[in-house]
Amino acid sequence: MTMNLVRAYGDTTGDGMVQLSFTLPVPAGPRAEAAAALFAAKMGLDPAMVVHAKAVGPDFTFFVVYGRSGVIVDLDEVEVHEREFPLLTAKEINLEVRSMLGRRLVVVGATVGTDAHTVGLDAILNVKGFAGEKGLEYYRELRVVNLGAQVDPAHLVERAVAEQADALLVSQVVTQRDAHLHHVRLVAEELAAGWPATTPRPLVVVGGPRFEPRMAAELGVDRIFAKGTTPREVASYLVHALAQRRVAA
Amino acid sequence: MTMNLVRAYGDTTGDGMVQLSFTLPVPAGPRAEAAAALFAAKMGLDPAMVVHAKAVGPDFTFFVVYGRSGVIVDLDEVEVHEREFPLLTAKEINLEVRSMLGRRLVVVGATVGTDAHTVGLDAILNVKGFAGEKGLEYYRELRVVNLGAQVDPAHLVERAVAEQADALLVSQVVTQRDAHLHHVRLVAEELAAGWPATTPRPLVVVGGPRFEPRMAAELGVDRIFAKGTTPREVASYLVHALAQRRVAA
Amino acid sequence: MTDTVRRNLLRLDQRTVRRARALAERAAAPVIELARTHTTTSVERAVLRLAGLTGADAEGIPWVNRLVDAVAADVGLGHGVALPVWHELRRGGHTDLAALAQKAAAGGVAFAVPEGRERQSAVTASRRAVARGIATIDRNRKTRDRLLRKLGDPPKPWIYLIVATGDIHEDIPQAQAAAREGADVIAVIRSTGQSLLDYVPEGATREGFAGTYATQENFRLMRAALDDVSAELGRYVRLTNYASGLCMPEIATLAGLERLDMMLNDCMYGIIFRDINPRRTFIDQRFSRQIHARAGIVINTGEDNYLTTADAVDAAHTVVVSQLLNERFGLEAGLQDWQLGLGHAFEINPALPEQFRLELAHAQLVRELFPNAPLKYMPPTKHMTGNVFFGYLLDAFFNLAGVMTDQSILLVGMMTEGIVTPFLSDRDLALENVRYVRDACAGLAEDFRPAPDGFVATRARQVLAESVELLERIADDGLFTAIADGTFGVTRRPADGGRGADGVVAHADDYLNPATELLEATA
Amino acid sequence: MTDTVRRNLLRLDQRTVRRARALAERAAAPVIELARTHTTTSVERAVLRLAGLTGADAEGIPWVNRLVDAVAADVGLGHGVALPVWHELRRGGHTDLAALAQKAAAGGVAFAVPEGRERQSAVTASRRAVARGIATIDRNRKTRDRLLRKLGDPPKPWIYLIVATGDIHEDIPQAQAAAREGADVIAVIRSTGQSLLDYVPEGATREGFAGTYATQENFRLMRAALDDVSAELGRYVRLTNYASGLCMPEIATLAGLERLDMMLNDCMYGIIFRDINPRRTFIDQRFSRQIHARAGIVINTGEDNYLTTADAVDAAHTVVVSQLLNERFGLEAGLQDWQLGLGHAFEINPALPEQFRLELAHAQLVRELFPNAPLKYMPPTKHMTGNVFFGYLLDAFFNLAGVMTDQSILLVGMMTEGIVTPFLSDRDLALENVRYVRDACAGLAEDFRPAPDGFVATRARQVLAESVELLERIADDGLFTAIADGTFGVTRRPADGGRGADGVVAHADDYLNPATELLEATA
Ligand code: B12
Ligand code: B12
Ligand SMILES: Cc1ncc(COP(=O)(O)O)c(C=O)c1O
Ligand SMILES: Cc1ncc(COP(=O)(O)O)c(C=O)c1O
Repeated sequence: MTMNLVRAYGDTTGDGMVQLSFTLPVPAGPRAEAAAALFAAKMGLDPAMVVHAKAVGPDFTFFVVYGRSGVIVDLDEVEVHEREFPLLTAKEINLEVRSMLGRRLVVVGATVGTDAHTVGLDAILNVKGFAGEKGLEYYRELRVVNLGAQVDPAHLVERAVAEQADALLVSQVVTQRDAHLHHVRLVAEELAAGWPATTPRPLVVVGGPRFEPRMAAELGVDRIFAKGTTPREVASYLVHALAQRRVAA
Repeated sequence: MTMNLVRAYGDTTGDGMVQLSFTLPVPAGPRAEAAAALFAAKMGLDPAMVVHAKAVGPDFTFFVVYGRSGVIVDLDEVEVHEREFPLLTAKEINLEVRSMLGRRLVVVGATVGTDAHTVGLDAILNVKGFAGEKGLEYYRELRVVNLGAQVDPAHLVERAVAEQADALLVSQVVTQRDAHLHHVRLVAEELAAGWPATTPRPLVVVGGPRFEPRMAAELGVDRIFAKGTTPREVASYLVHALAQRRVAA
Repeated sequence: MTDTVRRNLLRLDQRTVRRARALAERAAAPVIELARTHTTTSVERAVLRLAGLTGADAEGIPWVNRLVDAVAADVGLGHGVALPVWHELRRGGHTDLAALAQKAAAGGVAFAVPEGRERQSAVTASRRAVARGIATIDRNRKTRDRLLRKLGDPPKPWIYLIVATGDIHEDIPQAQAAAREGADVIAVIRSTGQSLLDYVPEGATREGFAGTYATQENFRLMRAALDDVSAELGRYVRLTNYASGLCMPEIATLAGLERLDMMLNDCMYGIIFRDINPRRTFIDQRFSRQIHARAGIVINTGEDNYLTTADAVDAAHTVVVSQLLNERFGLEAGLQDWQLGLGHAFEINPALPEQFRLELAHAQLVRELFPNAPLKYMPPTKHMTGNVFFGYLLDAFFNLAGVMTDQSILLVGMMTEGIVTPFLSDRDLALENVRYVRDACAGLAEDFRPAPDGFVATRARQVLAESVELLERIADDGLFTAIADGTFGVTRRPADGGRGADGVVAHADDYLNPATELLEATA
Repeated sequence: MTDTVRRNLLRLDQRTVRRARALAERAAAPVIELARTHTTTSVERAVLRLAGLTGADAEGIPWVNRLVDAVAADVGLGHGVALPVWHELRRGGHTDLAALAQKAAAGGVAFAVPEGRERQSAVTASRRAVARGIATIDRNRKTRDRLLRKLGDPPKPWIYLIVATGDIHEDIPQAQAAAREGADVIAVIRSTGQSLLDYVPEGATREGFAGTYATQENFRLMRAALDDVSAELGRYVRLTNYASGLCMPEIATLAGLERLDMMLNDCMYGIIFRDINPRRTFIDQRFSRQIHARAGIVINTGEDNYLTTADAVDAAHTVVVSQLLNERFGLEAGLQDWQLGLGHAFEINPALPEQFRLELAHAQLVRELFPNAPLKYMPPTKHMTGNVFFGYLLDAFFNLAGVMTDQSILLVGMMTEGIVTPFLSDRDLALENVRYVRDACAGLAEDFRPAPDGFVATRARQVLAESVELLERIADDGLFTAIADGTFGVTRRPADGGRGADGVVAHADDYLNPATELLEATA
């Protein structure tokens, strides 16, 4: 094993031990436990110890399993989504915007679709901010339009047109049945349909606790921010991405 | 999907959702989280959500992951270790022994090697018993010699020879570094070496909470009992197995 | 649990308590006056539902919406729908309300407001029709009482569990499983977005997001399934849904018609968390509570939600203020104390020193302020991280606080809060958690004796004092101003912003609402 | 935590308490007399260790064993090893003890018991040699005191964590990680089987089963690693091991020599749970405690173990009785109250109604009976199933009971108890659990006021009464009889059964033990 191959660690290097729990739609009993052991074996646990089995109603059984996983991760293989832009100070950001645009950068934010969670969006936008950092409203050179929650994607695009937005900030917290992906796709579609061909398209920045940042391209958006994002990261990104666009243009 | 193919059940049929936790020997940070996601992916979770990551000292990170497992278990494929003998009453057992042997059946029990746990063995042997059933000492036609804990395998075999044992009952509770398997193999070896060629070998019955009953042959013993075994099961098995031997002989 | 022991641990100053109630009454008065003199589209639709109008058009828009819209288009809603509708019903010789609605939707009817004897006929006919709906509600209440007597009412705290698959046919077995495992109350969470629909969907539904649509048929299916399991278990299992959002009055009505037992129903939740117009909400909540009062339904208010957007220590007094307001609005609408399931929550940051004792102080304060209310205590959500082990522990301390302060309804926390909608196994584990705490600590409340000037009592008194201070401001400046200022849940909602404002209509002089009349007559 | 509040909640009858202590003294007296008049192979080996003899032969058998065996073979052990050994050392012109031991092992020495002036020389020489070992112990004690002053002693309850990989080089990083996460005491669990070895292995070891061998070198390595981490953290992290089993006196000695801070050390554990001969154990424990007393080591007794084989409710009084006996034996051997880490445990079946309050009653009783002892409270093990979520919860209630009853040392429970030896992450999660309970409920003990005749106080008084009753029987019939009857841990151990009986030797008239002499002179 080179230094970069790692296995799970229970209490000894290389022991590969993991904990697993799941429910099978099988009535409790020896058959269910054997099925659970097989399930765990198929997940690569060998040995797999079914250490707890509990009937959940007449038709289901819940299991806790411990076992040794054969999985080896090559750390060199791991793709880390590294921040592709420098973190700037508020001062630098304001300066950049002024010198780049000669006007305030316009941000229109909303939680779209049926999602009514605004705390995350507000954490990024409101002056109050998040994790000790002030939100985008605090930046002199940013103009923030916060549309709140449960905004119809079409309405968001309309407002973005009206405000001549440089960036749309879309928040999505509910992920059940992939609601977040669905809503983000709707925004992308509405933007394609509703944005005037004459002006450059705004950046579409998406955020929420359960997003996978690597999915941006797939969803047709520019950048995805996940759990724990801070306002300064977002502001720094905006400046960086707009600058890049100018270079490209 | 036929009726016998099952997937894990989170809150909807077929959703395949499972919970997983493990530690990787990687310092906390984005790289560790990505490694955890890859680890989970390699265990077949897709999507895999790393919902918790916590540094454990400078060199390790603990993760909780939820995700959809592709594993499908065919219930027809599941091998259940079914009881291969009928459960008898104490009366039936005593009668069988008397008619079969014409004398009391001799059982010598011990926890062998470095293992000092006797509660499980005592649960099977002592009159007090387990789960409301009396232990083997209670059976008039069984003679029980309980050697207690931390018995040297060689000593166990010596005593078994001296007592003219029909069955050895070996308990093993400590499983770390496969201590239980190791100790059981020692008993099998000592028995092979130390038992007089002239008399039929006693049954070797092994028990303990973390045994896999299907491993009996591999360990060179006659039967393995796991978690939750009751004395009556053991007594019924003894009668059954001795009867089978007589038929075979 | 001896009540004498439980109810006076904090030595609250009863004069302060009385003053707080008087201030709440003063603050609520102008809002009640508003609600008495206005109606909304949803109130009017509820009247039609009581009169038995069901079903929807091909696009799924209910006939009640079609009919109310048609009336509004012709004569406005200031007179209420009853007069024009029953007038037209007789005049046009329509077979029934459904036929009328269809015709009206097709544009084939011109509504008018009857006067004189025609008015009298319309009044009588509409009263008779609506009375049938109310009779159904009364029957349901009797059925519930009978079942409670026959099957037995579980002791408090009631264990309250959520199902939220989005599919009524997955919800049902999950709810039954939960009941078998010990749930006393089942809540079917609604699909995201339903609260902003200005109509109630129809039929059995399988496509909700993170919740299942509230429909009359879903109500019926679930109540029937729980009746089965109640009989099986020999314990009446209650059913809850949400009389909240733009259709609050109608959903309350459907709850009464289908024998739901409790309803989420808050005087301000829709305003703050759904950006519904404040006036709309205050008018709707009054009607819905009159229905709940009649139906013997326990309401659950939503103060717990404030602590998800505001800090649970800083904003503790806003919870108490809102509870006093909800109490006042509820009593005025005819609810009894035993129907006031005032909400609060265990949402203090677990990293705060003495967090658990602070929670005890808050919970005990609410218990002593509202000794006869079936308080609903909500588990931690905001500080549930993805660490399911720690989450399970935090839920246990929530359960413990609930048991130690004699809460009435415990919403059972889920270790996957913050991750996914609850798994079947989460619910099972959560019940194991509650059961342990409830049984192992059964009498622990007896041993809980905060010192008169100790940490717990001092904190409780401080929260009460802050509540009185805030109520003074509200009584002076008006509740609408307070809401606009972001007092509740640090969310600002101006009085004339928000959704559904156009559904608010002032009563004309001849406004008639046969439902309100009947409900107020007997209240 | 105000002591006045904590120490008299149960209103125990102080006369009953005094009577219990008097009975324990009576029951212990004949056993102490036995220990004063007998020695064991391990006691004699410990003398040689104090005199500086280390190392082992090619098979790993320590020179101390070789030398004691050689002496025993020639002249028996009734005179102690000191006389024949130092006599021979001078007479034979051996360079040192090690050289002598090697020669003796090879059969090249014939030992004799010196008399008259020769005896006097041997006495003086052996005293001088042993005094050096004791001086090391004294120095270590001073070092500990200095480090405690310099780095600071953590407040109670001390968080006690176990490492048990079997490999000292895996144990060290795990112990350091645990310390960084908040552990105040690290216990290195021993390999299964070590307690029955009649010698102490040598050197750093990597091959234990479910625990790591207790060796002088392992002690040294771990203490050094913890000194590093203590300096890093600015908090002195204590180290614990097991002075238990057939080598109890020697391991105690090694602990003193390597500055361990606490030791598992019980007067009966080896008898009951390792089937060690009762006399052997009682003799060994007295010597080991004299060492511990001198070394300023806190002992931890093992009453918690009884509740793994006996029922925690039925046998609650056997725990108290054993604690009183351990206290008596300890004080007689020179230990101070602050060194008596009496053990007890949270082992009541969680399915039992009021389980938690019963645990509170037991824990508070022990707290009040031994107000100045650093009580060691053990987490649930027997009722830990494979349900790690529930296990995590049960551990939290254990922590809570610990905090509410002011226990001094909390052994931190692991959710994988009953499954595997603790994972690195288990320990981390367990510490998160303790931290939450300790901080969030910091002052909760103040609010815990069991009613004088309530459930908790009544139960505590009942256990005390049963303890007195049992002590009466033991004082009358003898402790050996009680042990043979299965009084403790429902395990019967006859006085002359068990391992190591052949290592017990009655003192001859001229018996000399320079260590005991020195230890008793200053005790
Ligand atoms: C607060 C809360 C509420 C409040 C919301 C109040 C409000 N005004 O927002 C109330 C009580 C109203 C509520 C209601 C519901 N909720 Co809710 N709620 C939560 C809760 C407890 C906390 C969420 C939160 O505020 N987090 C704090 C913020 C700061 O974090 P964040 O959102 O992750 O934001 C950060 C990043 O993600 C990122 N980010 C977020 N958005 C954006 C946008 C951009 C552009 C960028 C750059 C970054 C960014 O930056 C932020 C700062 O770092 C969570 C559970 C939990 N513990 O997480 C459940 C949760 C989100 N709710 C949930 C549900 C299901 C609901 C309901 C649908 C339940 C129902 N059917 O009744 C309702 C209805 C809401 C609806 N229609 O959407 C589920 C969602 C499940 C899922 N994953 O699908 C959760 C996870 C709870 C659960 N069941 O486990 N909820
Ligand atoms: C009680 C106990 C002790 C007691 C033992 C007292 C005694 N006289 O037995 C004491 C306190 C002394 C003890 C000590 C130690 N213990 Co211990 N102990 C336990 C505990 C809490 C319960 C075990 C028990 O009694 N179960 C109840 C019985 C009835 O169940 P059972 O053994 O499974 O037996 C049933 C079946 O398995 C079967 N069965 C068992 N044997 C046999 C034999 C036959 C022939 C048959 C047919 C059936 C059968 O039938 C029984 C009835 O159904 C477990 C944790 C747990 N919750 O399980 C740890 C546990 C077993 N101990 C453990 C350890 C590591 C130790 C120590 C080694 C720790 C140390 N280093 O100091 C020590 C030393 C012991 C040693 N040298 O072996 C670990 C083992 C880890 C592993 N899997 O490897 C456990 C799992 C705890 C943990 N860390 O999680 N322990
Ligand atoms: C009073 C009240 N209504 C409704 C809801 C649910 O939200 P929705 O309006 O989306 O159904 C809640 C939140 O739990 C609530 O407390
Ligand atoms: C006093 C005492 N000694 C020793 C042990 C450990 O057992 P062993 O003797 O196998 O090291 C224990 C159990 O934890 C104990 O309580």
